[in-house]
Amino acid sequence: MFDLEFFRINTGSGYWDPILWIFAFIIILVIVYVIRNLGKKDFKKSGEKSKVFLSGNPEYDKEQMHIKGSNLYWGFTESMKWLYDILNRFHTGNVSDYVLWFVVVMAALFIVMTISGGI
Amino acid sequence: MNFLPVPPEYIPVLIVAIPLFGAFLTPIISRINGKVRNIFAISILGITGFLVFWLSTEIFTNNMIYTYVFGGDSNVIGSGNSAYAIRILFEVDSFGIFMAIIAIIVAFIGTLYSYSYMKKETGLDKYYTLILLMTAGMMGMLLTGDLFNFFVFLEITGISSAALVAFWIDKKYAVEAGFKYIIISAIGALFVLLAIALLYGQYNALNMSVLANTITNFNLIDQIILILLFSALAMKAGIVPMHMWLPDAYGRAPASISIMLVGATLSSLYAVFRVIFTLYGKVFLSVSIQTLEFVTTANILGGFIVLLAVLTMLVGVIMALKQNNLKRLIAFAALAEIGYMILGLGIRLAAKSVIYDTEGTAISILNPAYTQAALTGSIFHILNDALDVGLLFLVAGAIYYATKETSLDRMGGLARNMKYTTIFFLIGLFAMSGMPPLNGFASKIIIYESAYQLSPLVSIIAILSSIMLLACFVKVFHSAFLGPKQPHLKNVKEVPKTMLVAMGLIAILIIIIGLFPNLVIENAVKPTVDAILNNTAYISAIIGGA
Amino acid sequence: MISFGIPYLAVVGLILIGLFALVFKKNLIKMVIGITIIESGVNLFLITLGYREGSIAPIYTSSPGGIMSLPVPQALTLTSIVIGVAVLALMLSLVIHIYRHYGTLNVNKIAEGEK
Amino acid sequence: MKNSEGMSKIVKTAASTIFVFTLIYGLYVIAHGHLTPGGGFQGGAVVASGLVMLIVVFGSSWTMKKIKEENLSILESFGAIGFIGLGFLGLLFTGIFFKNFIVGHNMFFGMIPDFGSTIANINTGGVLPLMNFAVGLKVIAGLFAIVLVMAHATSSYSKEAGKK
Repeated sequence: MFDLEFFRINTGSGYWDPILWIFAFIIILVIVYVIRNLGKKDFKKSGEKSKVFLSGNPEYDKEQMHIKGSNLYWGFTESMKWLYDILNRFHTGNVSDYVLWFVVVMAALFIVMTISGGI
Repeated sequence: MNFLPVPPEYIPVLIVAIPLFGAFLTPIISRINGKVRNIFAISILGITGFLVFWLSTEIFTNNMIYTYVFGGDSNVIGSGNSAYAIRILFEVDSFGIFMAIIAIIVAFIGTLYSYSYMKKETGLDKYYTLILLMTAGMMGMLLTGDLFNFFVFLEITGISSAALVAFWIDKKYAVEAGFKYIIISAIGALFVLLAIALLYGQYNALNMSVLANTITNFNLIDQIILILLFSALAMKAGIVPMHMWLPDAYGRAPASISIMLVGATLSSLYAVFRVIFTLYGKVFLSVSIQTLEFVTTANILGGFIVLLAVLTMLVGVIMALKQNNLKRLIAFAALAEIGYMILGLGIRLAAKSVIYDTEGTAISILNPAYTQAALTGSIFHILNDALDVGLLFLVAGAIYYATKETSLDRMGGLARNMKYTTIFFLIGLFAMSGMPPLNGFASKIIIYESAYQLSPLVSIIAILSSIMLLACFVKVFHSAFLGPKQPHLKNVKEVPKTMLVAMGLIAILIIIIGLFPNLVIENAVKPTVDAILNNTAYISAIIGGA
Repeated sequence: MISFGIPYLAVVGLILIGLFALVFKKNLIKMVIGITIIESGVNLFLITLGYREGSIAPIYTSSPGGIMSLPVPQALTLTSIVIGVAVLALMLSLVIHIYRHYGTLNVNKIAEGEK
Repeated sequence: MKNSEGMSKIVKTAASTIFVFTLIYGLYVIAHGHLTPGGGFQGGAVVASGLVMLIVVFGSSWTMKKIKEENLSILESFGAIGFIGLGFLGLLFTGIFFKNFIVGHNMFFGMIPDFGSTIANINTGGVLPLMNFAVGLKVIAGLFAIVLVMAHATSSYSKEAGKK
């Protein structure tokens, strides 16, 4: 009755089966749980070893320790600054530019059509 | 199956007429009571949704095309070769009804969500009138078989959605976004009208089937019409580089309107598909032996569309990574998702394979099998994208409702107070960024596979932008939901029940489609793809014959 | 026969003028006027499509007889005009609100606010 | 109460007189929409332009006092409901949306005109005159409301700016 093929999507070179994936996921979860249980039982969470260490600096309040949205991926945006500079130049927020891009795409399509020259 | 007093032939017109009627009844009903008006709007959309689903089961199972002629018995005067098509008519095939399902789900959820979300606002009778008008406009765009009628509904959708974008009229960015949107939709609609006028002047018809039957040789006028239609509709669908209105409009509108704007954008995308595959079907779908080894116009146009798709995906995710405004971030991510849809379209057009015989001369030309898969993935992704983006917008709206914050910098630790919203956000996150086992993965893997067949580079870019989408939303998840409670957000409460129900409904749909993708593909997406590619059926449903 | 071409040239001219106003004019009201000019161009095109030289208006009431111009493009134009009124009203009311919020109609100054 | 707003007394008197004729002409265009050029939108626009003349002459806040904007929007939706309702009645009687179900009944706009060039007979057209009335009502209320609200908004803004 239970037809596994029914849930599958054939993608050409393989298939995708969410039910099978969930089985695999559960099995892996069980394995992870077993491995985790192999750890030392007598580890204590209190004490010096679980304290925050900020290169010797004093620890801030908990509220201030939260990394804000604009600070996340700071490194990425900083290193890709050239790209963002280019993209920001396009995103002017100016309606005239929006219409200009529309005209540009029309012109580009016209060129593409002219080159291809019809069927 | 006939348990309604209405036979299924009448449903196409009722799907448009009931929201329209409800829209004009709303100002009168809102005189009674605000609550009655809200329930009235929700129930009108519920009835419409029921009719859409019912019609869709009829269409998907029988794979047939319903036509409905306004104001008369038949749409043809005369007979035989002198037959002359007149009258406005609706022509509903699998593609139209598939998109109508998406649009009605989005509209219904948006209205249900606004019950609590917009409770404290004033001017709500106009809000609900415009919502119903916009739904009627989207439905009309998706179901009509007449080009001028399409233009009218395009304008109805554009006007009402621009007014809704600027609904928070006391916020200056909202007004600005509304102005940009109305300029863009006016320009788009006017150029669509110009193209329609050219078609009317050239072929003396406004009916899509008649036109599709007539456009066979791709002459200069046809090319200009295609350019006008494609660029205007692509602008309304938000394809790079004509996408700049999209983050403004999505980001500044109320969340319940953002989700409906997704529906409006996808309706324009539907029109792009419709123009290319139905109106120009005889040009792009037919494969002739004369063009064997040449690159056809379809291939070049397909290449251009693939280029646009790649740009759309990349610009969308790269800009999304940087945003700090939550709704603007989701809007850019939604832009990237649109790239996946037109990627499938581009692959369908760009690819072709030539079969050689033993002596090395080409004997036949055909579209390889993976192009069909690409289109399947693209159509499936339209459904998934509407649900995923919609859910994320609703979550952003819930955060705004609870905290009155839009910037990610001012959020933090919301998971401690808003449990259900966090769960819904996680579902949306995984679905949107194409993580198994949710629905986004199911459609994206089909697109990856077919893109790989065309060019591995395109596939790599698609996967890369999917990974970057995940990174975007991990950023949101970390900065908004995780971390310690922020001092100014100590008293945040979970949002009201109707909003949770609206989000929950989409989340359940996402999980169901994610777990049983084959169910949807076999029963809805495959008939849709067949309907798109089979334009002779679309033509013969109106003018008869083969 | 050359006289037939003039309306079409006017159509192209109107659309180009409208696009020019949209792209290069910085005043929001002028941009709205640009859209209206494009709309007039498209409407003129539709009307021209249905016109036949020396024809009468397509009304049967007390008609003098003779060839009639095609009524369908006129109906389309009328619909387009009606829609145009709605779009124009919405655009102008949004312009009023933009002026309230920003105190200017210059499109560059408005765009400075949001990045 | 003396109305200090608006234009001079001469203009006000003249406008009051002209308004009647504008109104009648607009209503004529609406009523004869199925016979002559014009119809609901055109006639409605004529009437609305007469009303807009009143706004110009008497000032927007005076007009705002006389006519509430909410009542106008109710009137507008009645026009739209009338239009769609006629479509639904066609669906109800003949099974076709927007079908001209009155024609052929010899009364109530139901007469069928002769073929070819005819003399104007107002008792023809079926649902078309009724639709023209509905559209006319909608256009009168809608255009008037739009101009009224916009005039009021701009005048109140310029007053605020003047105070500053």
